[in-house]
Amino acid sequence: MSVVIPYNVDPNPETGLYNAKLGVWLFLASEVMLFGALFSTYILLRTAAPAWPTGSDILNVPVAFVNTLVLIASSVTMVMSWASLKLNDFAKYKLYMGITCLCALAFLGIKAYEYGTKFSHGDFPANSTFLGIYFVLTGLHMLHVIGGLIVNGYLWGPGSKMFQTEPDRFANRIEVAGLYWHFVDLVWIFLFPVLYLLPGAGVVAGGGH
Amino acid sequence: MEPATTDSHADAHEEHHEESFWRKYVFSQDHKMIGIQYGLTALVFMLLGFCLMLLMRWQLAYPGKPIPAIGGLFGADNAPGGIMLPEFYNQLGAMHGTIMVFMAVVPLLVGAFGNYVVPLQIGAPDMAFPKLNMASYWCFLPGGLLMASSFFLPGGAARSGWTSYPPLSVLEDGQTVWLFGMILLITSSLLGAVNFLVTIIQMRAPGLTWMRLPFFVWAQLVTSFLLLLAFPPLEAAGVLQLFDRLVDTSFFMPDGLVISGEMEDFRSGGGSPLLWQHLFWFLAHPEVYVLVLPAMGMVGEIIANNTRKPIWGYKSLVYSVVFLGFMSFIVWAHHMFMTGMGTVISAFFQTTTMIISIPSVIILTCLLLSLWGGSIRFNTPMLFALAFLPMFAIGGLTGLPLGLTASDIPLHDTYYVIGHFHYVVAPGTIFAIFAGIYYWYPKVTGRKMSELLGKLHFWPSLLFINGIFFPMLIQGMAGLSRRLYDGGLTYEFAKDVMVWNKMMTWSAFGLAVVQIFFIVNFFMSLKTGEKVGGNPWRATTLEWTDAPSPPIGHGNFPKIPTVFRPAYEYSAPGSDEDFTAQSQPQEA
Amino acid sequence: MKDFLNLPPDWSAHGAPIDNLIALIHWVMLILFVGWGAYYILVLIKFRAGASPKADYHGAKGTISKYVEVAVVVFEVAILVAFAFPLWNERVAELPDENESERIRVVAEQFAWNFHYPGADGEWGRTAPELVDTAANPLGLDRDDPASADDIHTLNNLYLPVDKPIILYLTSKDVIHSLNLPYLRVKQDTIPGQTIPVHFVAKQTGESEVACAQLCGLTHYRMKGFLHIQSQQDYQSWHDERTQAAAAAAAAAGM
Amino acid sequence: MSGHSPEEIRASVKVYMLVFGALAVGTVVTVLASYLDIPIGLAITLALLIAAVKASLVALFFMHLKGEVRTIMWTLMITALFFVVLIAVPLSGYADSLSIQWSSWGLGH
Ligand code: HEA
Ligand code: HEA
Ligand code: CUA
Ligand SMILES: [Cu+2]
Repeated sequence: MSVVIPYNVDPNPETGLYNAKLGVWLFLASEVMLFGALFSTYILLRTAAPAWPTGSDILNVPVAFVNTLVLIASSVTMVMSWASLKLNDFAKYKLYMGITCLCALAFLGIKAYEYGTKFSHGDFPANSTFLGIYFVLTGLHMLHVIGGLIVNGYLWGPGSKMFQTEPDRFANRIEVAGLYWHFVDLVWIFLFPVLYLLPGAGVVAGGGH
Repeated sequence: MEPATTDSHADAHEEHHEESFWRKYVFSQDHKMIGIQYGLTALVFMLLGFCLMLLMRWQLAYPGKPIPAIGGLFGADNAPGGIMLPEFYNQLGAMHGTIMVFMAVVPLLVGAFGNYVVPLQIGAPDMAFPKLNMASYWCFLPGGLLMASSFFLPGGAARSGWTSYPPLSVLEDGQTVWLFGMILLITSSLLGAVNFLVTIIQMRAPGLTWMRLPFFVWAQLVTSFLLLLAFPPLEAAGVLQLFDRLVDTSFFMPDGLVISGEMEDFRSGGGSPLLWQHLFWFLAHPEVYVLVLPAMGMVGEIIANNTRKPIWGYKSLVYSVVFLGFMSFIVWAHHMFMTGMGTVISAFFQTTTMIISIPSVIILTCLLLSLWGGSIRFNTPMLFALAFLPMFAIGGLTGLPLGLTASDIPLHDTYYVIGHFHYVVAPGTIFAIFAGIYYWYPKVTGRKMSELLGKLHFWPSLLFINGIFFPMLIQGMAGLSRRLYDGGLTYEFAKDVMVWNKMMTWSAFGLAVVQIFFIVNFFMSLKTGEKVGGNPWRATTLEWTDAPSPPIGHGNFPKIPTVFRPAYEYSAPGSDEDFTAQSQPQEA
Repeated sequence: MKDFLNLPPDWSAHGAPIDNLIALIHWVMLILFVGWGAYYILVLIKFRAGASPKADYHGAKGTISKYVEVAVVVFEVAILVAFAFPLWNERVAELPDENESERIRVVAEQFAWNFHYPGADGEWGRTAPELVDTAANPLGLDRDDPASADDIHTLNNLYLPVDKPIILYLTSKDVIHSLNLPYLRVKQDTIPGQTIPVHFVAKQTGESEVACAQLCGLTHYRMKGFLHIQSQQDYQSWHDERTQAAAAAAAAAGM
Repeated sequence: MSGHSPEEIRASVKVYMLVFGALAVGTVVTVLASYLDIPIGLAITLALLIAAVKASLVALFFMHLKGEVRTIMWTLMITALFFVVLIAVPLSGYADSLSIQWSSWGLGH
């Protein structure tokens, strides 16, 4: 038997929220603290280090620049897919959500290429605290992209059947998935300048090892 | 099981098909079943943590003497000839702490009591996200089993203390499994925290305004908030430590490390050992309030019920709990006073530490004043709840000298600290858990536990537990260090307080023996316990007044109740009964 | 007033205020606990169901509890401002003049204490991790540095002069340890990658122990050293002797 | 929040497009700014400032934080506060310990 959980679809009049929306915001709050700890690590390691490299000397800025645009684009198509649903245009929804997923795939492909070149150049996390935190931050972010891709892919494909039966609930799902997806984008918006663009300081010793 | 009327028979039959054994008992989405799963699992882990402690206590009282009877079971790697090795002792210490905190007490307080009681108390049919709830248990169980199994894996269990300070933890065996286990346990707690917050914020029954919430629900709300925001940094730190261990990064490893004469030149260096401590204690201080807030909530419920009067100062209690939750995020560095802390930061953390004791004093004061004017029933749950008060007071008060840097110098890392926090978690929280089990047992099973066995459990437990922990304060004051394999035998300066060790250890064994009353009572009462009606304690809150005991299956309430009154309307003027249900309409 | 605490003997110049602070807090704790405890027992007897069959809906009145709470606040503020802050300031921010103090490097390792005295020139020789050799050169001392010639190294034995400011510079080669000198009211973590100064004056000669207070691995429990607080003359002759011996050994090695 | 009328949705689609443009421009600007030859403090501030603006655009418009309900605003504000504390304390702990040298080796003068 199934239990009817209140405010699963319609907002609670007192808070103005349906459950999943509050849930995902709380989850994002915890994500803020997760990445916050890693940013804290970055700042402390950098402050304590006698020298810190300039990101662009080690990392590939043009590639990351393209990736940033890809992720931003996917954020826009995500919000557009939600708007299309609200306008009852299911075909458009499919289109935009499809693009979102393709963008996510593109982002992952580009990231994999970047990792690949790093590894083939012998740039491993153990080489410096800069590379260490670079791999942890971008790696964790990549896991979030993969998670988002799985959810969005489901909502684009098999999950979209729900639109026929419970359109409101489905639109909610898209909104919630969107909140998460925008957050992933938002994290990258900080990662890009912090890792790739910020100028370093001091003379970095050695060529890596 | 319930006799079904012919009318609903077909229905029931269908349900039966739908809810297979697996769906009903294993992969259940019903918060009550999940609560029971959490409870039983965590009790088993608690027993394990308890047994590890007994082994340690044996070694502390009789260093180098073979463990009697079972000494041969641990193998030559751990205890050749039954004599415990230092590496085994260190594993026992680290795992006792980890198991008790993350696998026993938190899952009991939040996973079991929170899950079972909160939706019932707020008049909700279930948690907001039943599937997530199930997922959270199914992260907890493998996490816990992984941790527990680490004793049997090559390399053994973690041995760097539950605090896992690097560089040691990066170098020692067993830590990788610990880290993976922690990541699972943290994930489980985070899922649970989101679920509790949404449930409490969104799904309170009509009329159940914030100031009518049972105090226990408030405590769970704040607790969930602490888990939500404090755990992620430890998760991040755990990932970083895994990197340090598995791919030789240097997040926590500084320049110029020389381990047993060998330079660690495969690492880049440049990391900070203190960074781990910040990230760890950013969680672990809020965590200790996670260990005590729900316990306070339960004690509040039980005291109101058994004094037959409203809790005194409900509002101050609520504000204090919220304030305590907030403050607990900004006191963590009081665990790091001896790491070379400057004057400004230490002044900040000493001040916040003193501030955070104020809401605790207010909470204790309110609970104590609630007794005044009551008509006190001394049943087993009440005895445990009453004992919580002075025991928590000892634990809390001994926190004060630790909270000042100067007085922390002689006390830091001594048995005084061990005594301090065990007073809050063992005769404090564990007693509150016992109180909760005795109190809500009839809710879950429809039967009461035996009062006689309960009292046989309570009185000696109270005696023995003080016999273990009070001497710790004495030993610590004399300077005896914690985490010593030989209990301090190497040193001269604390010789004269070592005499306590035997008495403490025998108290611990005594404590173990009297737990048998509890275990027997717990299982026997399932069959032989006195059958009771829906509301055996004559309580006011919804879980008793509006749901049968045991509650109906998934969905909880025959009809979602509406609330008209504050939580603790006991002995209200003008009422014939000495309690008035929250759901009883006010007369016009 | 503080004997009931049974703290270890105090041989340091700065220990008395710390002990007094601990005693003061414990007296207040005791008063609070006894006060509340007496009330608690009284209430349990007075309001047991047998004696008080009908509960009073309104319960306790009066404002004593408010006063107690305020008193606790006032006490805590006073203790912070009057004792805790100044005491800690004196501990970490007011290092004595280096030229008038005896300065010693303390290098912890699993599971021993290395003490590195600068010798007659008052300067430590250069040390470096790549020079470390467990048996021959545990400090990683650079023998080519002239300043190292007269440096004294002792293992697990800390010699100190009485009545003279002492600054210990604590560090570790491997994991975190903690230097614990219970009789001198000194406890400070030794952290690899950092060198942390600790200062004090011993006001009494005697023999005592150096303990490690931080879990540092297998034999943490046996990471014990010996503390020798000597009269200034005895210390000086010990110091001279060791310096000369060190210099002679260095000269011999140089040949 | 979810009860948007079609007109409102169409209006917000326009906003989304504007925000998209702004984000793209912002990305270009950050990269260009990183080539400016300015003092390091200024460069870091500038890069973080641009990132903050971009992030706020995403949060305010894509995530509809603009006009979001109180519960969420409070949650986020408290989170932001603890986020700051988590970053500030380890850092200021580092700065506060003046007498500490950040090396195990070579205390020799
Ligand atoms: C539930 C757990 C819990 C709780 C509630 C507390 C509460 C407090 N703790 Fe404790 N603490 C721990 C668990 C807990 N602690 C643990 C596990 C450790 C060790 C970790 C490790 O190193 O392994 C630790 C260690 C620890 C330290 C570090 C010590 C060191 O390593 O040197 C400090 C220092 O400030 C501290 C302070 C405090 C303070 C000020 C409180 C305050 O919140 C207490 C406030 C309460 C009161 C002041 C009592 C008030 C009541 C009355 C006055 C009423 C009297 C009533 C009657 C007599 C009936 N604690
Ligand atoms: C919640 C946390 C918690 C709890 C409850 C306990 C409970 C106890 N602990 Fe522990 N302890 C820690 C957390 C906890 N501890 C931590 C964090 C450390 C530090 C580790 C480190 O150094 O890293 C520590 C360390 C520690 C030490 C110091 C070791 C050392 O420094 O070398 C000692 C020594 O005696 C000790 C003893 C005890 C005792 C006697 C109990 C007893 O009070 C136990 C009381 C428990 C019960 C009475 C439960 C009985 C219930 C059952 C058995 C369940 C019944 C089961 C079923 C129905 C199935 N503990
Ligand atoms: Cu060195 Cu403990
Ligand atoms: Cu704490």
